[in-house]
Amino acid sequence: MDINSIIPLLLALAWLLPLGSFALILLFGPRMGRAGRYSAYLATGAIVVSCVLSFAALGFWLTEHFPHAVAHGAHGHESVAAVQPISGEWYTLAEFGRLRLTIGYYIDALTLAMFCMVTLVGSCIHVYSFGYMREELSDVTDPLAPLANGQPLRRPGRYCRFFQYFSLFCFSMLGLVIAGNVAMVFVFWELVGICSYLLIGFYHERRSASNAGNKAFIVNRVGDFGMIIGMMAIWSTLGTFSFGDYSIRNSDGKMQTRPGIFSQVRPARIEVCETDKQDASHRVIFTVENDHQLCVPDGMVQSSAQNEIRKIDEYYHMPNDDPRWAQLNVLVTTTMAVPDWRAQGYGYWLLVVAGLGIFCGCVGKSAQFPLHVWLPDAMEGPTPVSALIHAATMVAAGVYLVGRFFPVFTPEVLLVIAVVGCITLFLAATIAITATDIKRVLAYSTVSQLGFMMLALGLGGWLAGMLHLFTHACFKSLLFLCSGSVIHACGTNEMPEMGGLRRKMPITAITMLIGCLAIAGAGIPTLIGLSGFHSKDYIMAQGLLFGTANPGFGSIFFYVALIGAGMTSFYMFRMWYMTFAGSPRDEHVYGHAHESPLSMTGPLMVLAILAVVAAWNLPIYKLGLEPLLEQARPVGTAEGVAGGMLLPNVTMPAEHLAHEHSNAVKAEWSAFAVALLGFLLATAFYGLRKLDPADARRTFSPLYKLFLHKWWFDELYALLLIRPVLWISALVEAIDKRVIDWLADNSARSVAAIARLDDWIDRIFVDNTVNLLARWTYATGVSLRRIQTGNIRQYVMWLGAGLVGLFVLMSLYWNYAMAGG
Amino acid sequence: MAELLISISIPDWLAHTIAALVQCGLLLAIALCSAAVGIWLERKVSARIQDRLGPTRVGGKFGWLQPPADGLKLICKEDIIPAAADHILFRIAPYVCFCATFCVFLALPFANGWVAVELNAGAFFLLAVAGLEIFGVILGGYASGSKWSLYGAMREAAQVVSYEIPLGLCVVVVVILTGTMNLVEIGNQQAGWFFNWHIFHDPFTFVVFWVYVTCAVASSNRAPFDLPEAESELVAGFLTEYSGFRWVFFFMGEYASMFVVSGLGALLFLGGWNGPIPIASLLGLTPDGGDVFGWIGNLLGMCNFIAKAFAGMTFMIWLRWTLPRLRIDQVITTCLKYCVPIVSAMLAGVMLWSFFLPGGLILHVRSRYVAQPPSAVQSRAESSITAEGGCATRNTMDIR
Amino acid sequence: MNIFTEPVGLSHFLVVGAVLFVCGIICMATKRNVLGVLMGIELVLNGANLNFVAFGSSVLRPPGTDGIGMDGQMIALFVIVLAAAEAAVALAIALSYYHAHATVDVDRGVELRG
Amino acid sequence: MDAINWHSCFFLLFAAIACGFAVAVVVVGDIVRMACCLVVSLAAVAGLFFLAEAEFLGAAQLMVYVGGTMVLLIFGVMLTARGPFVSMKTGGGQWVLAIVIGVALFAVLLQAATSTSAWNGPKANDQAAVPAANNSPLPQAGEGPGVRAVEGDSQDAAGQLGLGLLGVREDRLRRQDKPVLLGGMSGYLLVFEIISVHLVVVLVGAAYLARARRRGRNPESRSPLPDPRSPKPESP
Repeated sequence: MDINSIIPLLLALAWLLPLGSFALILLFGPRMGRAGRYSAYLATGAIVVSCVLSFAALGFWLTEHFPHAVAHGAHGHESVAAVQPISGEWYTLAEFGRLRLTIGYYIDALTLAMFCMVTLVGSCIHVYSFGYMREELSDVTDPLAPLANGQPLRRPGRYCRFFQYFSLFCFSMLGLVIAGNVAMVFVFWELVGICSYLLIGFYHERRSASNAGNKAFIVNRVGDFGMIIGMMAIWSTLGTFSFGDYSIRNSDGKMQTRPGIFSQVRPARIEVCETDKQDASHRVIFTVENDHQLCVPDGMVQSSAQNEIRKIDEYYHMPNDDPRWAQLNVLVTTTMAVPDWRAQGYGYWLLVVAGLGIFCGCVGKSAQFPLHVWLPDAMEGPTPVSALIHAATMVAAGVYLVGRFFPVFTPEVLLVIAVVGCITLFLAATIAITATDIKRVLAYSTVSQLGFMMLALGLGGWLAGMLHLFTHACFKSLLFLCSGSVIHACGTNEMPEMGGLRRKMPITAITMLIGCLAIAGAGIPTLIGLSGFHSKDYIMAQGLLFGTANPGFGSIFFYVALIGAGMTSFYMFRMWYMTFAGSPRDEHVYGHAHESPLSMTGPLMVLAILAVVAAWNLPIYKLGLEPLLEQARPVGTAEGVAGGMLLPNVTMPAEHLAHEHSNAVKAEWSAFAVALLGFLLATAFYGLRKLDPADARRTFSPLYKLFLHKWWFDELYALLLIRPVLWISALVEAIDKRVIDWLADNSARSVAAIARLDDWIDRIFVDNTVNLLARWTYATGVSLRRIQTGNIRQYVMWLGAGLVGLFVLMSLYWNYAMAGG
Repeated sequence: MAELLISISIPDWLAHTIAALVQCGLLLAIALCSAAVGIWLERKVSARIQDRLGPTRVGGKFGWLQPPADGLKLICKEDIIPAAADHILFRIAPYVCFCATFCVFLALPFANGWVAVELNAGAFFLLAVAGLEIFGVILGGYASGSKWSLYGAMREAAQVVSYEIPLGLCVVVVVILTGTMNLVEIGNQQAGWFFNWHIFHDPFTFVVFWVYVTCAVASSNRAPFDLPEAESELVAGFLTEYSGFRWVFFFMGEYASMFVVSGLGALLFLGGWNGPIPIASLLGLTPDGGDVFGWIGNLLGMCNFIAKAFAGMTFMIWLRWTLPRLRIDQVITTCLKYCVPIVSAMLAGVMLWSFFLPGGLILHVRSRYVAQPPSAVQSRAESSITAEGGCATRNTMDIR
Repeated sequence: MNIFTEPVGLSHFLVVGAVLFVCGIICMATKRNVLGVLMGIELVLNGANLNFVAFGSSVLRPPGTDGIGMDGQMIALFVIVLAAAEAAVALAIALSYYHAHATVDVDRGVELRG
Repeated sequence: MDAINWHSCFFLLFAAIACGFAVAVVVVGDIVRMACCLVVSLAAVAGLFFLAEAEFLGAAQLMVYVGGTMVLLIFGVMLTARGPFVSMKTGGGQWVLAIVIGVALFAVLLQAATSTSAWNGPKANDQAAVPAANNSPLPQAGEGPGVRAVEGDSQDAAGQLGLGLLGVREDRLRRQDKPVLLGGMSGYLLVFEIISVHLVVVLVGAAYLARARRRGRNPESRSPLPDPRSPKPESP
């Protein structure tokens, strides 16, 4: 069988296996071994098998489309030809007129890469969780959740529940990746949201945890609202949710292929309408090559040109006129008119709105600037959760979705994305500098890295953003797991209490160091580096290129990214030093610190290796993430995006230009320089203690305060949103108490009165009637029982008598007519 | 005969009555004679077996007048009815017994067409009526108002009721073979040489024959199955209280029934009136050869049949004086645990056999009397034609 | 008409059947002995049987008229078989009744008296 | 013409016996005598069957009912063995009632039986069709074809019954002129099967009901102790 059928099959298996394990654990979890210890093996087995399947699918893909580098462009830069994705539908859930809800798949190199990444990292983290969640196997005393009497809470362990949620999450994430249409994406989008909610609130006895869970959920709702708007804009105008082209059986029963979202937004050829050369009165429609450039689809144009269409309608639907002709005329005229309308910019707004809506969802999911507040609090969950969901996969889903919808975004939207990403990365980085909770540092770094990705995408660096997504997944999950191992050892998150742990836990120290180097983008410029090095360089290069492409405001992005990169390396090493270097600050913590078991360190090492090599290419074949992703680049985006209708002078430059030598070298060196600078600063402050952080704080105390309080975002939101909401709810409550309750009480009283009356009637009349009947029945029975003598012979006599009676009756009333004779 | 009488201007109702009476007389004579000869045989054979002479004086050398003499003596005896007896039943019982046996003779063909009433369900009728005989025994046993008699009657009931089943099955085997229940047809189908007899039709029928013998002995409660009149246990079983003439009736009933079962056996298995060698048909003494010849042939056949019947009786007597008596539980065991299963198996076997090789054991083309299973209808068609020997063509048709 | 010379018809048989039937009913109604009741039942069944056979018989019909033919005998046959079955069950019941009440007097079995 | 119709004569004879002994069954008190009378009556009915040219049925009647009533009789002897001849007297009132009902029923039935004139017997000129029931069942030659058809019907009734039980209605076949309709003739195969199964079930049930129980300590006990072979042993 060909790969077009086998790859979906494999991926579907890989996708559904976690669901299976989820179901099994849900049903039999507690019965799996003592305290459900075997549920872990089940879940892990499932995800590992999915991992193997995903890689198998990747293998199949490579056998078919091996990413050969082909030269293109005048400047002789090499890149890889895009490959047509495998898209299709497995099952049609429902069909309401135009609305088709289907379970479909849209598989390209990106999907495959995501599958491999998610399942691989997931497997590592599953294994890691064996060790990390061990105490959940027995009863747990949770000091952070005190009872009313001040005693710490004792609760049974939730080992199997943890893995159950994990399996559910893996299923949802993979579904989100493989989804072939927006509706499906949305469903799994919400599912991962649920999982994240459940897992953040895993210790839901802790008030902070449950609050964090709610926060994450609510904030995401805000984003999802926007996303729904986007979806509706797309569906109501394009009439489909499906990404790729899909074929349906239409009324006359033969299969008919219809364009999906992408091929509607970026059609291969497009109709233009011009005046005929011969006589100007005629207008002729030509079909010209469009080369998949972004253009407003007909659906949007028509739906925004309603008024004109109505005019045409009225014009043709004269009375005493065959309506069918009229319809035909209307149709023709409309199609003739559409190119003009498009040229006049009809429906462009719709496209923008759609893009912004989708991006809004992404903002919520991957914690971008206005909605970034939930991610740090989400660190209340167990560390594996933070590693898997809030670093590697789920938060990356936003970026992934932006990458998917990249072809749909107009330059304006892209610019917005870039701005948001830019703000986010800076903001998060600044906060991360001052944070002392090890996990929060990592959380903010995550936010800022996501910002990097968004920035890259926004600047047209599709490959850069995606590549960073993958590399980041590797090293950030590595970092989180390391921090988890540290927390496991020390029993605290506060870095100031740690220190000098490298002697106690060498493996963790080394792996975490590798992680820090990777995220800081360490490497030898122009030659080779850790995974973060490559991806970040691409982003920088893209930023630089954008700056040159759009003189003026353009270069802001580059510089902010540069600063962000510097800060990244600074706070990363700050964290490492505070944790592992120097002398122990808290003897007690240091005392019972210890190296984690192999089940935790093993994944660390694996991920460390990944963090190093993730972005490398195989030497001979030039095979690696980058060419692979290059295959998946959306059609028509290779040459960049330019000339939006609203911001005509903004151009998103083509990405391959960024790899031009001059540009790339400049970017690399500058990035390397700032990273080095950050590293040195961190060493000076925390490694060698040449400088004292304290007086630095004193000097920049306002800034420090600002950063420490996370720019007072929570307070701001509290002031702007939560207070009013509380106030309104209080008002509502008052109304409820005063008015509605009063009404309810009175109505209840009246009802009670009626009921009493009813009861009286019941007792006096109804009951007596019934009793009377009963008495009658009883009397009849008593009188009839005499007949029932239990004497067979009497019965026989009755029988005979009845027979006679029957005969007599028949002879009186029966005639042949009744017998039909 | 009725016609004969009418022809000499006797009112026909009288004629018919006379004819009926004469025929009844004939049958009665046969029944009684068979009983008498049976008694004589019994005495002589038992004597020989016990190395005695038996009756020698009465009526010449072989004491062949002994049975009438006995009868005379018994008639002269006083007729005693116990006080505790139920008089009416006590009186009725012997007659019931004898009448049943006598009725059997109604349907028993002695030669081709020489039968009082030729019934289509002849075999069935025979079984049914023979069953009635026990009724008399039970009545007698009960009405005597004595324990011994009651015991005897009960044993009789148990024994006969249970032996009806294998007996019936044996008959069914033959009926399946021939496709008819008309005894005359059954007899005719075995015409020809002795290997046309049903006993030699196939191994199964051979076994069935011996089962039949067992059941026949048992159902005419002869030793070794003579539990009802086990003189050594119950004084004389249901006969205890009987004496004189009534006793004679019982006795004759018993011997007549011996004759009947032997005759039935002969009819069903041993070719009836057809001798081992078809002398009659070889000599052309067949109905289509002319009435007289047919008559002579039938006479031969009748002798043949009676000879076979008496042979069977002799066999029974021999059995009686040779074998010890069984216990009642052994009797029932023999019936239910051996006879019934065996004969059932044989039934199946016969079906299969006559389905796969209809010709019988010797696969030669028989004369026109070949029964052709499995199509019962067709075989019935054949046999019905043979039954009337061509006269009064019967419109039968076969399904096809 | 002189019955000795006239051929009998259906009605004659039916009358005999009726007699048997009624006798059976009366027997059931009057006998206190379980077995008596059973005999009554046998009589009733025989009356019915007689009717079936008579209706099925071809001699009792004026020629040309077409009766129920073989069905009559068929049904009669079934009746006989079922009667045998009924007798078996009834006797078994009688036996257990005897075990329960140490008598076969049906008037003793009045547990179901109202 | 007043030739004696033997058929009618024998009919009268058998009918008289049947009815008389049926009445006797009602009247006689002793159970065993009742049984005898019943047997005679039934035998007479069998005779009537013979007259109605249902020989097989007659034979079956003899066999089954004689066997059945014999067993009845035995049971009677066994169960009423408190002293040889126990008879249970019935109250006079009951007798009166029963007889009144019986008579009424009889009247009604009589009316029904004699109501249809066509039932009163074949036309006189068809007497030849009625074969004399005394010892010559073979049809005399020279009878009308219809008669022979009747003969054919009656003569091998047993065979037709058997075929009918196997689902083939030969009598209908004979009447059926259109071969197309031969297929649709209803036989009794299914009924036959059902009845045989029913018989087996009934016999098993009877055996179960009548299985040997140990009588309780006091013979008057309404509920006897259960079968000692039953799985859970009772306290002795």
